[in-house]
Amino acid sequence: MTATSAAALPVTTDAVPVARRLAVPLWIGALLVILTFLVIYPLLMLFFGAISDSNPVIDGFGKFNPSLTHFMAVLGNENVRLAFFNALVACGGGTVLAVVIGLAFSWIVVRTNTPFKGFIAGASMIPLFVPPLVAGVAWSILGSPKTGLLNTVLKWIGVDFRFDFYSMSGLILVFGFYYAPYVYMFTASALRNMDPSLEEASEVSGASAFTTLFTVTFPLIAPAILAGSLLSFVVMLGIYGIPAALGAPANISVLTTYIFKLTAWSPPLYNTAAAVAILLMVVTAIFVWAQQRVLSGRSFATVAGKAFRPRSLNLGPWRWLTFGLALAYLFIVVVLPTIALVIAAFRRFLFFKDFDAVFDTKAYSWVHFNSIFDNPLTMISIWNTMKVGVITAVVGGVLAFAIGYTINRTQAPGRKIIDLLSTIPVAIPGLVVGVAYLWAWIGLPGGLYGTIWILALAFVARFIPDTVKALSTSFMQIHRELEEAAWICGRGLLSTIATIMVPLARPGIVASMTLLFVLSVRELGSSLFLYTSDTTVMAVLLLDYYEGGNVGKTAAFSLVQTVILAVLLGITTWLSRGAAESSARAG
Amino acid sequence: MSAALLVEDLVKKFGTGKAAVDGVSFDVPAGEIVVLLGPSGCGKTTTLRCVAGLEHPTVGRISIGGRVVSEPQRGTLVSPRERDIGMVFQSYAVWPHMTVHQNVAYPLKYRRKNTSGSADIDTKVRETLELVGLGEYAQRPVTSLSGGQMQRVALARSLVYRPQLLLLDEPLSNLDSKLRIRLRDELRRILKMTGMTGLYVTHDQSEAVVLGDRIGVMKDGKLLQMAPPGEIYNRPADSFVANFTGAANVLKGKVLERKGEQAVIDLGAAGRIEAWTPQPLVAGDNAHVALRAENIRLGERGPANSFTGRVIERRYQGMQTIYDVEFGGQRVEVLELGTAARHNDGEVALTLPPDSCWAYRDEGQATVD
Amino acid sequence: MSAALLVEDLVKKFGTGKAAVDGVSFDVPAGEIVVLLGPSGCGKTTTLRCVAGLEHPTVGRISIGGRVVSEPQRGTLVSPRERDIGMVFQSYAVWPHMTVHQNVAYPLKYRRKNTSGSADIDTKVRETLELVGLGEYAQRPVTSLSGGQMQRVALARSLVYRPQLLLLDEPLSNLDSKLRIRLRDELRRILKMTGMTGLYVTHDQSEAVVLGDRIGVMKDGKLLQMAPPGEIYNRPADSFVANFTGAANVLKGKVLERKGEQAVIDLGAAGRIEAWTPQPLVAGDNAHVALRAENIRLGERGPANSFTGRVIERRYQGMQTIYDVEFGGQRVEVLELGTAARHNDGEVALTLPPDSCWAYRDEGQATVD
Amino acid sequence: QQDPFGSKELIAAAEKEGGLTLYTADFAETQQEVIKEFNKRFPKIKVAMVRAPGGQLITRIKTEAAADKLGADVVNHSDRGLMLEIADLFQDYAPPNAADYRPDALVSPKLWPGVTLGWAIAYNTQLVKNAPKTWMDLTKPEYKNKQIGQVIGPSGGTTWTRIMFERQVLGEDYWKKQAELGIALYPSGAPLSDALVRGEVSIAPLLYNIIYTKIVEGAPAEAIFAPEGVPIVPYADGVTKASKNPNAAKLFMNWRLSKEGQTFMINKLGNITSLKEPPAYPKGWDPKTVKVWVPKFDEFSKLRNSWMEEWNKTYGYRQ
Ligand SMILES: Nc1ncnc2c1ncn2[C@@H]1O[C@H](COP(=O)(O)OP(=O)(O)OP(=O)(O)O)[C@@H](O)[C@H]1O
Ligand SMILES: Nc1ncnc2c1ncn2[C@@H]1O[C@H](COP(=O)(O)OP(=O)(O)OP(=O)(O)O)[C@@H](O)[C@H]1O
Ligand SMILES: [Mg+2]
Ligand SMILES: [Mg+2]
Repeated sequence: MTATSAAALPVTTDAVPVARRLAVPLWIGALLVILTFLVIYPLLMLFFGAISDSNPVIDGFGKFNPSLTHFMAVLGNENVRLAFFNALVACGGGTVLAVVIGLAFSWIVVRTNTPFKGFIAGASMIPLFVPPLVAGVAWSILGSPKTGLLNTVLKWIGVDFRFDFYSMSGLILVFGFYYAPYVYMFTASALRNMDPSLEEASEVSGASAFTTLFTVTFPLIAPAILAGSLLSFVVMLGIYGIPAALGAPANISVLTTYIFKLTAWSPPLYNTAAAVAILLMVVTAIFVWAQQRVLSGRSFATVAGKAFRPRSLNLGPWRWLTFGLALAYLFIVVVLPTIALVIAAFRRFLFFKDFDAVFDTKAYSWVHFNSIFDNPLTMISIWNTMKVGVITAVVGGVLAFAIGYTINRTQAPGRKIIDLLSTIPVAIPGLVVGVAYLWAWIGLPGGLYGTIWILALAFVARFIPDTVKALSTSFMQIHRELEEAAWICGRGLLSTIATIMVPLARPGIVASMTLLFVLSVRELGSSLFLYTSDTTVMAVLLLDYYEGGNVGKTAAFSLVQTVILAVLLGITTWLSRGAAESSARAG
Repeated sequence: MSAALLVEDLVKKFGTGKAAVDGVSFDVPAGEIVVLLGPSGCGKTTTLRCVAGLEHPTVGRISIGGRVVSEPQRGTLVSPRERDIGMVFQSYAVWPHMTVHQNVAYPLKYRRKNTSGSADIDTKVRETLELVGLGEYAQRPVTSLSGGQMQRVALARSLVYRPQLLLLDEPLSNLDSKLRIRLRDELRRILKMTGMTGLYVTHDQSEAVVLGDRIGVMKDGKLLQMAPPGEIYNRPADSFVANFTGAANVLKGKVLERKGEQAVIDLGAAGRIEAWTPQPLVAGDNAHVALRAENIRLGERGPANSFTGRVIERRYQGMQTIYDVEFGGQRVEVLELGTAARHNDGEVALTLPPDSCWAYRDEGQATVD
Repeated sequence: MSAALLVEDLVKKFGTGKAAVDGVSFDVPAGEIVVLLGPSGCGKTTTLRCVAGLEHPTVGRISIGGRVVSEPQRGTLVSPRERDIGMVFQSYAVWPHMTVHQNVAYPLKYRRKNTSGSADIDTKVRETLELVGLGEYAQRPVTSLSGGQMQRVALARSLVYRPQLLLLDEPLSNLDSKLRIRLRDELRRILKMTGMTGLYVTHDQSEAVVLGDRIGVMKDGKLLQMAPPGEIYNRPADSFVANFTGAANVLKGKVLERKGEQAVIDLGAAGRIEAWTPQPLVAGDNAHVALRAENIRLGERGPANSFTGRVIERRYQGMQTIYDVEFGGQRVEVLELGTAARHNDGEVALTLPPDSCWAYRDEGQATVD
Repeated sequence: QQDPFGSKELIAAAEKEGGLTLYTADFAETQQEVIKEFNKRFPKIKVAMVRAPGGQLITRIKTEAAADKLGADVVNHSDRGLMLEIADLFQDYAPPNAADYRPDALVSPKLWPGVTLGWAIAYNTQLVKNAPKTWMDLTKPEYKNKQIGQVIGPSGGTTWTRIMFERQVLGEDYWKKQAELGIALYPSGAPLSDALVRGEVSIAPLLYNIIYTKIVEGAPAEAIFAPEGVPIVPYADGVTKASKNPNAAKLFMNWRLSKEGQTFMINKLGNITSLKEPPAYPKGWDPKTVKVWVPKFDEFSKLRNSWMEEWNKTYGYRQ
């Protein structure tokens, strides 16, 4: 191998093996095929439905006669416009509140010495795991103007004020409370990655802590704030359960409840629903585009090249105030609704003559739980839900890893398209996804329809954006050169991923798989069309109880679901603790 | 406009571990520049941040311009924004979402005392930007600047309100050597021109020497010596200071006798050597003699400490050449300036001027990492 | 075990912009160390990454040990793992989830050629860790090491499988100056001991001089000169190289005559000066003469280029003193070694040895940032 | 003598098939009860169930059928109009006691009223002092300000039957008079019944079976059948052509339509029946005073769109 003069040596050229040269196009092709199957094809079905009178499955494409009547009908219908307006107000207001709460939380957790920060950080993510329908039901039990528990309490202590959560402001409050964690996720990591000396420079310049917050801190993490608020806005746009429970009694309809109505009326108007759904997607797309416009051309890279020490502000006695605020939030979003659910689940009937009736022990019993576990479907649905959850978490986790890696870590052509395709589903409401998948996949040869897998695949498609985004952030924290060093050491791409990326990204992977699991357990909209008698899942059963007008059973079943989730989450947290510790060393 | 800084018995403990700063006392008269020098982790940054008020001292008193700003024993603690100080951070910490002008105008806008009009602010910002040579860059976003320009923005931002005291935390450590040299000279020029009091932290001795009126050498949270550069270099108080400031050669021997601050040390086969000593050595003590590579005269035979050695290796380093010379079993590095080597391998005369040889008691910690 | 590297007409474009590397050709004979030196953004890292195969060149041919590893025109592209190279990254890139031993053993475990047993692997890892002085740290998690120790782990990892070629990308830039000097000497020692071919990237000229058998100076993606350090310093090919390698003094004048590579230049009031020139200057050209501060002899009157000047300022810099000297309207910096100043303000003789004066055509780009 | 549920061969064949799948738009729990009762007699036949709201169920059936993957053996659906549209999907079927059924409860000879529901007036006993006795009472000013709750007109066939009855029997201006009181609107009967029990509304026209089980369990509610008439909603149930378990499906239908099945549903679930001679009556049903009202099917379809629009306008329901 020793060479004397490089120039004098004869040149030998090795041809690159064909297989390796084709690897990248094959890989990208495979991802594109998967995404086409999961996203594009169902969307096309939806689109065909929206611009024609026909059901693409029933009538076939032969009878497809395009007409814009649905769009025209939708655009011309003042009720759609009203629902649209309501949706914008409710979700806009909710987003503003979510940003306020989320920002406050990330500041408290990242930048202050508030006691029990770890606990606060963990607990503040709980709302993410509460199915919207359960949240809506719980808040209607608490905040109904006539019979709400809160109002019963107020009446009892003799205060004249009454809460009315059956209103636009009620919707905004509940939206804001439950979707603050989305904002928190983004802003907390941005704050953590910001060099604290940027803030210290402002303090030394003579600005007060408050001025610093608004002139330096928030402007600097603006991209994260924007991204978080956009995501929470879009997710709120697609939520059905909360406006169904709180908006319907006040006759406030938003786009999702409107879509649900269209599909639930007889005869159902799916083509119109598809048109409204497309409208929803267009709105979402506009917001995403606007966000990218605002951010493009502005560089927010904080200048630091060296590692910095995290800074925590010593609040002195004020830290008990921030602690109190955090507790108040947790009380509102976790404790109160849980109390409401527990009362509802154990009480035969949710009728309170006055506040004393709450403590009437005779009114409490296990009947709802008994009848739930009497129902043979309950155990089937729990079992199915676990299966679907695991399949979704594993398949979705692997796919999200593949996509996230391709987008963030390679220069492969076509990765932009993959990025786009994997973002689209965020904009489609679950109910519509269900129809789209039904239309798209029922006709496929093979036994997909009627199995657990079709549910799992629909969930994978639906939650791929959330998972890819969550994983991407943990990829970005791993320095590129760690991977390149392994290549240089003679390892191929796959083994590098296995020995370097996976161990280092483990906390992120565990977190996103947990997220997937939880989301698929609580997902209702897309299940409704795809489950069969053998594949009933908990969410469907929950809706059955809700639609059966049985708040007691609904609450009892919600509690069962919550307990199962809590146990599983406990296990994964315990599992990922080891990972977190090893990553702390990595930091 | 400029104010004296007085630090007395400063102690700062993080958690339960060893104190990061452990009883440091020094003063900086108004208008003077003091540099804190020391290896990584010795507590320089912590000291500076205590002075700024960004870190709360555990014990000790800090006064700026005669006013006590921090004395935990009495519960006194003035917040950073009320100390009237300027600070240049190691990472510059210029705000990437603002233009150069906005960055520099920021302190003026948000300080309580300067309630000057916006025209006034403009004038001040312009003047300060001229001072640091960025007059034409006012409207640029800071992110489009080079590292050196950003550093000047950070400097301008801390100068614009004419604070009593300027604190600088390794502001040059991220730059390449050419830029570093230019900015360090400029920094001293600007500081002296504005007559500000300065406290500068670095671990680079050449920076310390150029910038400081006095240099304080720190180790493990303690201030070992504080003196003008010449004294630090020519009369280091102990072997750590000597070694850290570049006395790379160590000769081991035994003290033969001592007269005043002068000692004669037996180097074994090599013979005797005369050295200056700041410590009360007595005959028979193990001692080591530290001396700087550039103070050894090669090819010269002086009146004292003159030896004959052999050049073992020559290393050419661009503007200088390093010779490894052996004499009587001792091995020293010698540095000579110029781009061409002047001595060949083989026998050579060498003189170790007694004034630049310092003897210390051998405590077995001759080297620094 | 070591292999020659040949880079021919390498071009690398990112997107549609200017080429980051623009037609660079050089070779590194087996066992030699070549250093690429240049200011930030000149394309050093990109060149190195092309050699490693981490970046795909746009045009050009790269051969390692006679085997073409990259030739885009013919579609040849050998993946990094098949190039048999070692690389030390600027960020070290040690894997935080492994111990020191696991980090170093990694390349051995997964390399196809070394299908050695695990006992054999252990031996090799131990040897290499001894070599870099980390023998006792094998079982420590890497995250518990200091910066310098991590750097040595990275080095050990790239040495353990004895690659043909070692690539190093500013591996010392994150360290403080004392540690940097120590590691740089150690690095050269280890490289020479193992007889490896090395390509080293830096923007620090003192590092380049100490480490490199040859130095290549880059600017804007182009290789300006590649030569041994002495030649780079004593015969820089153009004014950028001269300036970047530390010729801080520039005298402006007009060419009077030229004989061979020798030119006589009129400096106006100061008189005439003889200088060496690598460029075909003709009488009447505007020229500037670059020369290094340490090559000017103060207080000496040599046979040629001898002037009388005035010391305007003295700056004491620890182990050296800088004098600003004025003569005939020209101003030069002079550097003199030693910890005590030898000349006072006022008249002084100075000699500018013709060999160390280099004249270039004045293209209005005398300074480098 | 023939078994009331079918021939011996049918039962044997059904038991050999061992199971069937029921698609229903009725409440899941109610149908669970029916299935349980059925299994008391035929324990070897497992009944699997898919439940979805009416409109969504129809879409599913249509789509599955088009893809040749219809999973249902028996479909149980409340909207006779929608079921008639897809009557093609069902096979010819008649129960052994076919002749006992009212002809006006059938829209097609293939589709049978396995379930028949009737509208009652329910009220919360803790909140209403002066309980309503007739449909006309629901226009009385004393019940104003959202004390009365109602299911929205377009929610489906059952509600459409009620509001058709209101207009045809109680008078052209009944809607208007009632709407002026201020009515709380609910998307479907179930949440409305729940709201009634919780006290969100005090009075509501409800399908008797929804409130019946709650009353039995002890909820603070009561329901009466009004003398002006009880609008009844016969379901349209059928056996699909695609059925893989046709015998089990027929046996299941036979049992539901049998006297035994209908009696069970009346007594335990609060249903009514479409049998000409009801084998039993629900509590509070006086066969002498209470008249059954069945909509004429041609009007049921013809009037629907225009009347619905009017209803929406009158009650201020934004579609
Ligand atoms: N916030 C902190 N929490 C715990 N320990 C700290 C903290 N800040 C500093 N220390 C410790 O105090 C000691 C001194 O740190 P300091 O930052 O002052 O060193 P330094 O002299 O500035 O070093 P360098 O040259 O590396 O910046 C170190 O051992 C460090 O680990
Ligand atoms: N991935 C990339 N995409 C686009 N431009 C790039 C990329 N990598 C490098 N460049 C550009 O190519 C040029 C050369 O970059 P390179 O990293 O090789 O510089 P360098 O000499 O290593 O500088 P430094 O000393 O700052 O590390 C720079 O202008 C840089 O902006
Ligand atoms: Mg520091
Ligand atoms: Mg680089």
